[in-house]
Amino acid sequence: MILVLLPLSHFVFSSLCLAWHRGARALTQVSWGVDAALIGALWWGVRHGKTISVGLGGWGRSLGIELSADWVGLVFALLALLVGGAVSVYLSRVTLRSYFYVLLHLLLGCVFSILFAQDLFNIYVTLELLTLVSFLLVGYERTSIQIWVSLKYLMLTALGMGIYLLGLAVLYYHAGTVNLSELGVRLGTGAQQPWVIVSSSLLVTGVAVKAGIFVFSLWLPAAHAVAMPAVGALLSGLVIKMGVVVLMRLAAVFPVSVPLLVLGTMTGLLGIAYAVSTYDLRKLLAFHTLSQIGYLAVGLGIGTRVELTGAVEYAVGHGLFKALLFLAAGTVIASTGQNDIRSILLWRSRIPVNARLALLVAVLANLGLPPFAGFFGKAVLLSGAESVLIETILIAISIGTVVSFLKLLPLFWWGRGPSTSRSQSVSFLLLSVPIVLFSPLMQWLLPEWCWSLSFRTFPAVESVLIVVFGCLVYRFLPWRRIRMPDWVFHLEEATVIIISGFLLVCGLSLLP
Amino acid sequence: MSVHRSALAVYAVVLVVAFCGILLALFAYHGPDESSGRDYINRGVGDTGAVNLVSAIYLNYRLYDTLFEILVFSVAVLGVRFYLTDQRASDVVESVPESHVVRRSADLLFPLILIFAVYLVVFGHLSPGGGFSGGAVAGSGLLLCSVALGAGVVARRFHERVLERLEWTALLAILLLALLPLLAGRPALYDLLPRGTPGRVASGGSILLYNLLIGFKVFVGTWVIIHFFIRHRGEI
Amino acid sequence: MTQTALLLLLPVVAALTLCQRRRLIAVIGMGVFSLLLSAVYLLAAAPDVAVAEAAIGSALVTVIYVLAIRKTGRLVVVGCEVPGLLGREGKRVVGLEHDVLEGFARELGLDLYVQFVPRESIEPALLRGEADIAAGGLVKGDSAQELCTTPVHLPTAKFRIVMRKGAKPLAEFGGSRGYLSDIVEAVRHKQPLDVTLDLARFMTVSRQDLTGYEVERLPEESAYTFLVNPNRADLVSKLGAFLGKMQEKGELEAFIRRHMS
Amino acid sequence: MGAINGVTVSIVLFGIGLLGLIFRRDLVIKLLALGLVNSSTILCLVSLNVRRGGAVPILRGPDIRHVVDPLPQALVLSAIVINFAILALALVFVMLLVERYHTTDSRRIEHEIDSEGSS
Repeated sequence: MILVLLPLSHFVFSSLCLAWHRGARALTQVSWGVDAALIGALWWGVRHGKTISVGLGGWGRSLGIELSADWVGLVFALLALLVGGAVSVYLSRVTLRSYFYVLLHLLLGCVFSILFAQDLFNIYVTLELLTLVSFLLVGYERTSIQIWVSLKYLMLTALGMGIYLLGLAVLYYHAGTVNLSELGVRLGTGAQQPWVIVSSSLLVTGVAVKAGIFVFSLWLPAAHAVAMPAVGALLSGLVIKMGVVVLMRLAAVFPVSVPLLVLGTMTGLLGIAYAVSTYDLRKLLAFHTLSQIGYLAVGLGIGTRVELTGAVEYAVGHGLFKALLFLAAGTVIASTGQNDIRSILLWRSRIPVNARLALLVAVLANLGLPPFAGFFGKAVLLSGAESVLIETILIAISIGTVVSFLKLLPLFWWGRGPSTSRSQSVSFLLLSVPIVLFSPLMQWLLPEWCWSLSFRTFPAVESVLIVVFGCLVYRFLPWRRIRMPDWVFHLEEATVIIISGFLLVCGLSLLP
Repeated sequence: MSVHRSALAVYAVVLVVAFCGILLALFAYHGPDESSGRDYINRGVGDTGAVNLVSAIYLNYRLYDTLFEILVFSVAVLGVRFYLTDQRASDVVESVPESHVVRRSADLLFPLILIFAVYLVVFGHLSPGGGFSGGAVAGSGLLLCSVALGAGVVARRFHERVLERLEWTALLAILLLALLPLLAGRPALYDLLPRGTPGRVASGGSILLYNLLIGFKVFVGTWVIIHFFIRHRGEI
Repeated sequence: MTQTALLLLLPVVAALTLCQRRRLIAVIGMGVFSLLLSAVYLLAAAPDVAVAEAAIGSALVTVIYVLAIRKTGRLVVVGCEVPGLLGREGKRVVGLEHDVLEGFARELGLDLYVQFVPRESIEPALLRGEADIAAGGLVKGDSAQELCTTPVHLPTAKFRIVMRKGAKPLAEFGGSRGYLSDIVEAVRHKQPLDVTLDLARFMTVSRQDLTGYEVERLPEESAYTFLVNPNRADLVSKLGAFLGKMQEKGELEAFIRRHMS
Repeated sequence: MGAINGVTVSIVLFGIGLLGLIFRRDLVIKLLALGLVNSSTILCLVSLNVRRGGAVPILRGPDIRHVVDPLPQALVLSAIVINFAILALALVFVMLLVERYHTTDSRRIEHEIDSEGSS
């Protein structure tokens, strides 16, 4: 019952917002309360590692659509609750049309629906709705660049979804089902037939366009950077993670670990290379999202229980601090009127104290320092890496993260700033508190076995060493001279790259 | 630069050919013989009461997908309305009505189209058709009407605020109808109505009800989309 | 048999459609493609899909494409502002050349869209393909690059404004092309001047006080022309034919008299 | 079933659509190509389990042996509507872009936007 109510209540609220323009804000608050209650009930249902599932309309999984939830769904639902709440509080002083709230509710409804989806076609439909909603949100202010970027986003993701549907067709032709758990049963183990490889490559390619895997999601940096800060927070914190969740579901069934490992590595390193070479604050954050998605993809690619736990923890943590980063960056940009980090530094006395603190918390969490949110996920991911190569890759991405964020260091000076807005402080707090108190929160939410994994190792020293090493690299690397090509982001080239990405995935799946 | 371009072009062609080649090779390889979907064929009519198995799946077994699809359509309507209003504050420009013959034929044709649309909607569970097709047909019929009578006339008859209200009411009704079984202690999206005798109009449980609501909603939505495209242009 | 024939037809229609240069034809081709597709669905035992494809895929999609591309079908004109030829009155664009081009655009089934730019960026705009036609009192030989010019001209008289003492050389004002605002500024400050102007520009300048200047009407006539985007060379003959037709009907004289008297 | 069936034709159509998407720079034609790509996946799904002489999935008589699989057809109905929605919104955005840049050439728009961003 909860699994249906979570998405559908948001859709009901969105149509109510459409009906009652002036009450949109109040309705959003009510729906937040409803969500909190429902997620509480969900927590009660899935505690101790239980799974709840429901066949919609009373049909079984072979006839109808199945929804199911376990602790993964729970923690992501909590992420959605926090990010959605923070964004709506952040915007409470801004005059927005009710249209925005309609879209916000639709977005949250889609997110909840994807978390519980077990059916590949249902995932397709939901992803399409999510695409359209985020497309409209990116273009909300109607500046030319927003319109162009969101059009590009729509066209590339529509192509991706076409590829996904083709994969679904291949799959249905051979397996006769679109339900993931049935599919797992039918595929059995060690299925290396050609159709499995082709269909899984098609599905992964389609989802990767949405999920922020670098060679596929070439729309992402621009879209996240030019959208309103609140929208950027939603996209980077939530929407991208939904692609990752779907990738996780696919990786549980299909033999796609090698492609995910390679793609993850590429995404991580290229994302960092671009992040290091840009000076635009929001572009930096967007590229940085890409690199962290690479981190997650590597975790999904290894696919052991430890790695999956680590990936989920890191995805949730990253959702929290990336949303916070985007919101704080929005305040910084609004108060200084500058996009470029170098010009922001000139006007840094204008930045309110709360934004500075929020940025500091988010950046520390991003660097993976204890006790912030980023640390636990990274620690588990590192502890689960069994081969030296993968460990090296993960550490390299972490170091790159440090290097790309050191540009922001001069922002954190101690001094008085202008007065702060209360609603923004509340919204920053809503995200910062779970970031700081990540470990007790997870202890409370996760089943015991997951949690014991998280505490198996505690490489706090390691994470500090990474930061120190990153500072050294930043100091001595000629990173100012790094220029990355821009043409890959153009529409035609991006299309070509997506198709080549499919061939890459296909080829990599053939490897043992 | 041009070298880069032409190299890219050659690469793209090779790529697409390889892509198609892989898929074609895959499908040339012999697929499974057993036919899927036998479950639906064997028990579909008994389960849902609808003779048309496609609408049985569409509006009963997999109603959840259809809800999302309706939402996608609503989002499209919403987006078109949002981005095409207050671009240019032109109200509907009275286009010159067409000649007498055209107008007469539109007068004749529109009721026919409407009857066809209603047939598609009402008999959706018995024969091909359904809410979406019916609604789209009716909406396109209204376009024909506005070509003949002038967009202003039609726009006055279907007022914008009213349209908006009708649209969200239909959406809300569909969503609440889907959630209603929860009150009866059933799983959500469960079909509460009796199945009836398959083959009759009054059969198939709630499928007819959903078809009517969807048809209405799509009709209104289609007209809103077309209306805004016309208004943005200023004429037809 | 029918099915195979239809299936073979599909890629052909699709490829031809996507190769079209004109958008309207491509859109209609896509509508035809959708109809064929829906026939294929009907033969493939999928009547529901066939109905949906026919109603949505071919009817509705084609309708909104047509509505949208009529919107994007425009004749874009760039030009510098020359009152009487191509000027602004409030938000409206008025003038002789505007009226002529408006008629031309209507004949082509396009919307006229006029963009005012400084004189020096007219040619780059044409060369970049941002506009189809350039106007605003251009004369033959005006363009440095090889841009198409229309064969028929709009004839008017030519004037020369001179202030003798220490006249600046012609070139500083761009010769007969003249940067109109510079000349007006010069006249307002009574600076020495020696320029040859066409009628429209002369009318603008003569709104200033011309005492102290010598004005003489030159014997030869000046003729305005339109520059055409080299990629749209088809417009040259069309515009020529259109102007010829106007001249025949005597509309052109009426326009010139209305705007130039 | 020969080499020419719905599935193979749909894959060829997918390829044609991709080429259009890559090589045509007019945004309207790009959208047409995108529509072609999406229609071809629909054709692929519909023709998957169709054998010669398959019966329509509307059960009027007792003979249900040759009835084709109704599930892909039901899925495809959603996909058609989704494609329409995408197209309508994309066209609105193309119209807005044309209003600002007076061109539907994707490269030129991209160029303009890049130069706006850098200045």
